[in-house]
Amino acid sequence: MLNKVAASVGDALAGVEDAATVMIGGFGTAGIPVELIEGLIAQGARDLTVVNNNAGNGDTGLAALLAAGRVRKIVCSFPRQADSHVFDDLYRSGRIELELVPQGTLAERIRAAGAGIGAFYTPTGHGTELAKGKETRLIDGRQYVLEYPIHGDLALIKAERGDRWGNLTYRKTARNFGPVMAMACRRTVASVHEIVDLGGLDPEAIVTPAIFVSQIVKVERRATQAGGFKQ
Amino acid sequence: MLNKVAASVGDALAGVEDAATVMIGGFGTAGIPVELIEGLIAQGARDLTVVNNNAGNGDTGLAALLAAGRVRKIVCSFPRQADSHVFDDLYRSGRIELELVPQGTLAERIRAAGAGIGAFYTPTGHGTELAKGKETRLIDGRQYVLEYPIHGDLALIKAERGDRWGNLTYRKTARNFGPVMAMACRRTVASVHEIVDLGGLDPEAIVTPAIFVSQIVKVERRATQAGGFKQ
Amino acid sequence: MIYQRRTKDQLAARVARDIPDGAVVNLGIGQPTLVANHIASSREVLLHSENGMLGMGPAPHSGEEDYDLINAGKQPVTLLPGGSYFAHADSFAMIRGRHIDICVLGAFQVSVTGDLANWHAGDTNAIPAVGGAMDLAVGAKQTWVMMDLLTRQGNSKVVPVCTYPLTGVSCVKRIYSDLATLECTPGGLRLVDLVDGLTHAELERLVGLPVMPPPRSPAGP
Amino acid sequence: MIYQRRTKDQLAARVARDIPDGAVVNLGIGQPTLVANHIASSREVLLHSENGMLGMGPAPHSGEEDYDLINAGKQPVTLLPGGSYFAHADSFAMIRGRHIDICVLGAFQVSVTGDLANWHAGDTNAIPAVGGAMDLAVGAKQTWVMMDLLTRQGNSKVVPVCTYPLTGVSCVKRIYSDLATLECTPGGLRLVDLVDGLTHAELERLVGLPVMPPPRSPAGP
Repeated sequence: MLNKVAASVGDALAGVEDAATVMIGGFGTAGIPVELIEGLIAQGARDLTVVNNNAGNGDTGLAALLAAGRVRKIVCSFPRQADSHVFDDLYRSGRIELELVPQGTLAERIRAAGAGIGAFYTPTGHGTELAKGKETRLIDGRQYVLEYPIHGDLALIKAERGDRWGNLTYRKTARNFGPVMAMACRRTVASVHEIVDLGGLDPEAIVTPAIFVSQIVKVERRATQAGGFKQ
Repeated sequence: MLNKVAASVGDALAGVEDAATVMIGGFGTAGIPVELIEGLIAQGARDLTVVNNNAGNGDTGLAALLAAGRVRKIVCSFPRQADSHVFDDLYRSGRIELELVPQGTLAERIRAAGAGIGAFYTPTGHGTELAKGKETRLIDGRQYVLEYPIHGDLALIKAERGDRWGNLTYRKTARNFGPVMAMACRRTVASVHEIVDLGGLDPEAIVTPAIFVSQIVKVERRATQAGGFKQ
Repeated sequence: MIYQRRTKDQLAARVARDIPDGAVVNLGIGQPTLVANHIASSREVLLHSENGMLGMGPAPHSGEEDYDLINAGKQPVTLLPGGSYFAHADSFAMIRGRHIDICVLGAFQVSVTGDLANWHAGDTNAIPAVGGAMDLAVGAKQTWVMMDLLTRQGNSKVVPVCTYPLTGVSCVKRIYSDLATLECTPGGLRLVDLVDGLTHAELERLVGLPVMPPPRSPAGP
Repeated sequence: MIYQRRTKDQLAARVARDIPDGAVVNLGIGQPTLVANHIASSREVLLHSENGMLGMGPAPHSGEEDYDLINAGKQPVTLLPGGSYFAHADSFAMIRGRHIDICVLGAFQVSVTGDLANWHAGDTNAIPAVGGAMDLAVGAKQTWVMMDLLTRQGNSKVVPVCTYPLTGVSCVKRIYSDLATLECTPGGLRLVDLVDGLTHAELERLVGLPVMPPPRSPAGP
């Protein structure tokens, strides 16, 4: 029987290796898999490359992972936030590497990894510092930049409901990077607030089909907290 | 007020120009927008390029459009079917041009057009006749073929429910090419079996958001008919 | 002559006036989000937020905030009936694929030919952050900028060539500012309107650049 | 010596035996779809159909066919509880992105190094049709072929080099045939099993190619 339900966060995260590339869902306050990040801190893997839209808020979640000194490099679109002081300190003191990627290119590079695309041409960033050194190409009168996929070893995502096959639904804008990150990693662990029987999710409304999910683990619902604004 | 509901198929299809590229949804029997194809025949545009997975079954729908002599070229993955005699005759007598595209490459080229991707590298077809003359590239030890987007002037798709903004849901495997074709065309017309009030579709379960749809038109539900098998 | 700068709300109202009924609009983050408050109730405009939402509604009532439902600026918002949620890759497919009619962004500098600089003020000590600005700038059918025309030091933010790092090349179509509305064209700046009391000559002096007069019948957006 | 060819159902059962519990499998169209009927009830295998479905179930009862719910071969099917529907681009993202554990395809020819020819018999008069075969052949983690070992004329369909147009290069891992199961390796063919009564030497004579003996402990899929 196919059962992807892990008994605990600890079980779900066993065996994460040092130097892994870990994708972590979330945009701002929404969709951050806080319990899974805490589990990763407890698990102990280090020298990680983290892919996330941001670079941590306050002192919990990703910020706590950074503060614990586990992250060698972060790939993100918007590290600077009102309360991103943990990242800011590490960055200014040269203790973390930053790869800054435009947000849409970040999402598309992750999708490309999941969809088996070897590389793609995007108009985003052409003529800017973020395209420096990258191949460009004129297609149909428009300039494009060549971008490569971002593959991950582990995705940590926050979903809403799941079943034992690993099908997932999300809640509102907490969906954000979850579906593409789930596609792009060798192993995907999702937290859910409810585990339903097989058939309990509408087959027309499943957002992440079982094929992209390795394990799901139930965590208690806590109201998503307010966080730093961009500006 | 934003109201994309057309009063009739004829209204929805007014102004289609000769030599347009028309994408038509459907895979096998499922998702063929029969009423819209009939409307296109009545509308009269000719010299069309049609993008569809197949090349028509029996004597109705796409086959009737072909039989009416309106199609200059067809872009598809699987023209040959048990009852594709209309296409077969046109093809053998040199009266229609065929661009054969592997099915996944077809879907991805259509998505690329909708997603603003200038070109992409796919492993599909490398080393085969269908990649002849195409650029190739070795990426991370694997061979890829460079493929370009397919843009359309008009998409005709069959959906299930819609609202006046143009949001759509589909039914079972009739979803197939609808969502990507809706993204890839300057104008997208969808047939639906039910028009619901705004808010009547679950925002978590809308498959094609309003942004991709130009007009919707209600057609009576007729049970989808059996059709030719591939083998 | 005496002229009065548009307030932030007046500027937002000026932008809103040019957004047609039925348009799909992305208001970025910060100041442009004010535009939403000024769209006439007779017009139905679909607001897109790049974090995965179309049909974004106003801020929730106090106490009803849901931090799973936020805009790109990470502020709590609501969803209108007819709205939908989608994933990030789909959201940026909408942007990059030219499905957004208008996006409104802030700017540090805009060049006369529409180059945009809005993500990095060139301070090498600053932590860089780009977000979705580069995608929006080149992806929207029309990119509008909303900003003060002059810096606090009185320098023009409309420049012959941007000196700050670029967000996008030749992507800005219109500049809505506290003093004037301008169009960026391949031939240079063209005037759309001025605040009362400001002359064309004075505007040219402030920006230090030639500004073509508006075409005879003023163009809609 | 006398040997008996596997029937189509015996062959399907032989393939099914090697599909592990929990695998995601695409059975293409035609003969391989028979494999579904032979998967042990103790194993839960997720069937993927490239037209947008995961968790495909058996054929419906007569009279309950729904032609909006069909497999890649366009035959009416059902969906199991836990199944899901998705669009074509997403379905082929699963395939191309190496999320399908095993796909089983028919073949006209397979080369010793795993080149596959299954979409075009080389007849210049034929109307070409490729469907999803090229995507599946290179996209699945393992591509298995299910076919008769010999043509009706008695020629081996396993060949040193394919003479028919290729579907994919070096993509076939295993060949399940009516007479033997073979593995394609960079070093050439390796035997997995033979039908009763067929000797290794006779198999080599039939295919006209050297076949390496199986490794000591037979490898799982």
